[in-house]
Amino acid sequence: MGVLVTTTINGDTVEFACDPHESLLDVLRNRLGLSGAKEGCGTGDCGSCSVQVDGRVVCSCLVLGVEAEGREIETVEGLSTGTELHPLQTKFLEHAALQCGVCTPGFLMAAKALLEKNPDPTEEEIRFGLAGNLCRCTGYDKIVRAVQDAAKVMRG
Amino acid sequence: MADIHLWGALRPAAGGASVVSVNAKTIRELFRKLAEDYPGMEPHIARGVAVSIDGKIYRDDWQRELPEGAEIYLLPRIQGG
Amino acid sequence: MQYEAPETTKAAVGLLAKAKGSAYVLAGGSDLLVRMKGGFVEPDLVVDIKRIKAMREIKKTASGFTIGAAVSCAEMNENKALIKAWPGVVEAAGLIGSKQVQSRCTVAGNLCNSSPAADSVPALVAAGAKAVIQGPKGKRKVAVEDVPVGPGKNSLKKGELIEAIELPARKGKSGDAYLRFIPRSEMDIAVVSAGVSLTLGDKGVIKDARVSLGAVAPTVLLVKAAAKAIIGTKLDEAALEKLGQAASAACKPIDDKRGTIEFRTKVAAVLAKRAAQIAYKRAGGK
Amino acid sequence: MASESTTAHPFEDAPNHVTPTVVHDPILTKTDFKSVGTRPLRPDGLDKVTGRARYGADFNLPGQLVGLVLRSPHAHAKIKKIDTSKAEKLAGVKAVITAADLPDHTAGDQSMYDILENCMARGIAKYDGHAVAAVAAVDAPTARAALKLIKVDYEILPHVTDVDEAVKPNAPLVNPKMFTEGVEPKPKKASNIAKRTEFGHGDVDAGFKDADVIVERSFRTEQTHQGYIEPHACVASVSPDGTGELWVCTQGHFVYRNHCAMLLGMEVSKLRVTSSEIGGGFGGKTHVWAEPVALALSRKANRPVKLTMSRDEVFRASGPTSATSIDVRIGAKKDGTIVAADATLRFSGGPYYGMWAELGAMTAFACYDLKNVRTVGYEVLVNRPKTAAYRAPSAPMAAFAVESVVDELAHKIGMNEVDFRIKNAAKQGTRASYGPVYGPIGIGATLEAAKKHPHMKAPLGKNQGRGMACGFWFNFGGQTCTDINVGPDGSVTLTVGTVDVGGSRASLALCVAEELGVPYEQVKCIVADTGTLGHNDMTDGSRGTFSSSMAGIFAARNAITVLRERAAKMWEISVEDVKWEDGHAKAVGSKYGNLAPLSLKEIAAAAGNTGGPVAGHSEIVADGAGVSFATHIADVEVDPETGRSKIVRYTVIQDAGKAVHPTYVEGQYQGGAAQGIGWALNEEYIYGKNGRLQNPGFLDYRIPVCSDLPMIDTQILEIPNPNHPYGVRGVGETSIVPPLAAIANAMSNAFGVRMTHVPMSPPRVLKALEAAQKG
Repeated sequence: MGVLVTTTINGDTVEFACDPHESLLDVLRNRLGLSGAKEGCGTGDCGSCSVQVDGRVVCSCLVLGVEAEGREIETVEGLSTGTELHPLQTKFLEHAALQCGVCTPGFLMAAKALLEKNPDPTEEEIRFGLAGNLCRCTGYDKIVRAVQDAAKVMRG
Repeated sequence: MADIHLWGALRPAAGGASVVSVNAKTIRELFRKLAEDYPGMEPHIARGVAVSIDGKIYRDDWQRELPEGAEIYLLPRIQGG
Repeated sequence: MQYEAPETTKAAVGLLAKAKGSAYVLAGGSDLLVRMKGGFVEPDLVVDIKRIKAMREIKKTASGFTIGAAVSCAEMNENKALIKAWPGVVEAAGLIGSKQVQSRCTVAGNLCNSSPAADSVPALVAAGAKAVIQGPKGKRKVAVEDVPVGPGKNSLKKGELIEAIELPARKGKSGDAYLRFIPRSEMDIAVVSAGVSLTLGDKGVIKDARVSLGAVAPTVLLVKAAAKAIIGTKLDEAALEKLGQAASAACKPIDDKRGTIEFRTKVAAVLAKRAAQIAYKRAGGK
Repeated sequence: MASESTTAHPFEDAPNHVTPTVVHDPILTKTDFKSVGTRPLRPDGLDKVTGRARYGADFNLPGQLVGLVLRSPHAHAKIKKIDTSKAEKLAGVKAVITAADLPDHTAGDQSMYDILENCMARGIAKYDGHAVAAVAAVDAPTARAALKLIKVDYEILPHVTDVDEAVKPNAPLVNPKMFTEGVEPKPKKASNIAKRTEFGHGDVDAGFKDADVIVERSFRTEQTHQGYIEPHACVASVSPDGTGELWVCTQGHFVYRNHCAMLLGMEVSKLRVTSSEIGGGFGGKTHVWAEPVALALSRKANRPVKLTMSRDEVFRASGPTSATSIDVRIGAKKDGTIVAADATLRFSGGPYYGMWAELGAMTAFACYDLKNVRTVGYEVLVNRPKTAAYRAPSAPMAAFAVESVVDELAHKIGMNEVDFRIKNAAKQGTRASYGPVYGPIGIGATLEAAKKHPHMKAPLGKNQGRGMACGFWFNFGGQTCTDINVGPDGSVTLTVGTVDVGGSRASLALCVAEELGVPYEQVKCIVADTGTLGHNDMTDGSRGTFSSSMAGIFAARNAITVLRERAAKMWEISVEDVKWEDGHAKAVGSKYGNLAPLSLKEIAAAAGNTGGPVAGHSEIVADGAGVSFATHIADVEVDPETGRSKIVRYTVIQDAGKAVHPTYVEGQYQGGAAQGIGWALNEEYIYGKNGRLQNPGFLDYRIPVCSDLPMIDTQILEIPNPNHPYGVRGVGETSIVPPLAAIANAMSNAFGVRMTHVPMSPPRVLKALEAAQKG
């Protein structure tokens, strides 16, 4: 029943066996102990499970675990380098861009993808770029500011 | 003797009165005497009644004294989000 | 459930044709996985087409564009030539779900899913796109409007799958546009939508047009009367008025959680007019 | 009051010995701060940006099973029979339970019985989504398969889901044993009205006779959900010896412990509950749903059970807020004085008794100084999920109705809507419409600030309108228990029992650092499990920071007493000659001039020789929470052809008492406003004729996305609460109260259409615009 899958997660080669119907989210959380991605809806409507697959941000609840074969996957757990936080992480903390924090891993991954494509986005571009990530606590104000500030840092 | 103001839901238990006089020194004594004098209030008290003493609302504290001449209002023990 | 990721179209067709029980094509998965999660479908076989090279490309040819069935909407939005030729189609593809969903979803999948509210379909219908279908009996091409036959139902036969979507080449002064109505700014399913594609002749007169409507009938509609209302005009007030009337007249919507008959009928006219104005401007009309 | 340079505390002239747990009357003792009011990073932040923080579903136990719940597809149905035999026989299924596995231990406590019945239907399923059975199996596919094998024989009963339909004389009865409370003589006929309640004072009828202008309107608001992003999740483990553990996302793990222990017939001390990080609650995680079910499954299977709700289950079967129907009538003199105000409020509570209309009736006119006011509330039963609290529960709907009429009345009189409100605003000494007299309050100050705010004067664009509205929430305190433990290195652990829903650990550490006179970084705040502290009430009613900071400050004062005693021992002097200042023990008086102050670190290092570890404890009932007021300003743009609206500018002005961590106070203001905006424009429960919820997902239950909102400006006012040592008021809830009305008023100002039905979704707005055009 199980399918063997070899993939790369946060730079490490990872092998796992999963049932073909299992989502990548379930594999990450239940089989690989990577519980940073959260399940808020399971239907691609909230973005809490966002990860990158081959450089593109996806909802891991809408990807099968078996599709990960040979792909490069990045999760929130791989965002910092050693003890050094990614500028987005630093700015989310500094701007208090999180309250309950459950949407934060998804926002960080979506914001990273956004800034990789568009290093100097306008407020509107940030807002539309993050429209797939629901936050119920902050009203998004501080999230947008954190992304603006992180973009500035990343542009150097 | 203290004048105790009742909110609408308690009034039927007091024959429609909006104010009743109770001889009580503390919130605990007040609740006990209200339940004795107006049995209809008992289920409300069991469910939770808060006491406003001169505008400060006590939801829980039975020991709180009812100062002479203070304005005392009973209120539902409210819930929040 | 069996999962297969063949590397050729032929192999994919073979798997689907041989399949016993329920077989599904997995392109972006943004519909299929949601339905699996909700327990609405329990596939016996899933054929992932994303490892088929031919289906991963956008090709520009003399006769237009061929968009592989596994090309994501995000990739369409990165193709400059496609954006230049068919801005309305690309915009429509870019409206499906979120950025996360667009990384995965495909217009071929959107078409096969056969929702009357699918965002990319009215734009493809207005564009006169064709679906290239491969099956056990070989290849056939059909107009995209003939793929969906009802909500959630398509005209593909057992063993068949869409290999690519073809868009015709753009000639002369042409433009297209797609607009949808949603209550929020993003993330909603279209309550009503309209696609318009047109070509101008001399002096800004519309010589050719196609108008489509979404979410106002069991399938996406190609509204010939609406196109007729603007052909031969310079999209003046009177033409727009007629376009709106024709659009509303074509609507056969339902009341549901997303909208009412009344609202959809009225807003179909508004969107058709606005989309036509955008398309007209894009074609170089003034 | 504190002077400029010294840290005042009541122990400067303290007697030799103070009982460490003494409860002080909560009075304002400090207005000059070093730590409070700064904006440090939160202690839990790093874990939350790295994915390390563990929420409800992120915890696992060895041998854990997957729990799933079978739910009624019917709005109202008699459960004639449940056959679980096939499910039980399925390989991998370890337990199947029904209501029979949750015997009634509630001993006549009706509200707990309602919670029990809501956790698992007892004979009758009362709404679409009501739990009827549950399974625990080795994995999710097996559990899903088992659910399909449970056969339930339903007899469908007539249902009613609409609040106005439910009060009609011939409506189907949701509970045939419900007789309206609060009316005389006692009714002989059962009713869907569970209770009538009334508030007010003066003579309303006489007041209306004096009115020059009267505005009367009826309003409706649809049911909304808190929409927290994290679904309910727990892991339960019950051993055959009767002890249990529960890991759960909750706003109050002590309350969950008490509920679960009662419903399971366990001893409270034998159930240890640990609160996970919580992914939002807003009132929706204040009582139990799946947790007793998970415990019962674990007890039966003798294995740990993890139970997480899907998003569909969250919408269908957790606790949304009320749908309402409200009539408001207000009369005023030409000079702008309101002379009479009257409101009748009908609030749905699901199938159970609630106090939702009561809260609406209490809050409706709370912003105003009224001589003649009356509000009547009706609690209405419907076949929908059991209503739970949602951020300032019931106040937003009442404010929507009242603030809409207030606005219309101002314009009819020809007065500016802000001036009209200022003229009638409640102030210190005003008798609140719900009874008591106000102490110092901030409604007037927020209105004056709104009047001066640049937003009020900014130009508006095409199809744009500006509206404003006020909001009120009580705030409350409650039972609170905290510990302070000083480590051997002088670092301080603050242990609290109130769940941190939005950064309170930072705020609480700031308060304790302030009181101890040490840097914020020296205090680490943690949320303890139920085995570690005495009972704490939930984080609700905006009480988390208010109550736990009060208890934390008192615990710090008790720790300071101990620290002074230890310093006295180290110096071999009398404790009366030791004061605590700037984080140091200092000897008082010239005779000790050569004694260098002792730091917390130095005292801690010697603790083993001076009496053992240094700690401070506090247990209190934190009464005296200050009421909170806000004024919001909204600019709305409406597409006249589609009825679609967009918020283009938004400002929140609110009294915080004292903003402990201003950034997180702003966050509360912004978050509440965003929820109110979603409620105003698009969020609603949509039920079909069959009584089933049509939109149980984030696709069609439309909470605002990032691109729906503008930046949300905030202005924090600080009118100290005299009943808190630092003047703190709760700030969490009031911000959701004004947006519904502010946006409705903006639409009215832009187009002259009075929107009386929330959400003001595009079809409703378009219809109203067309009706207005037709005249």
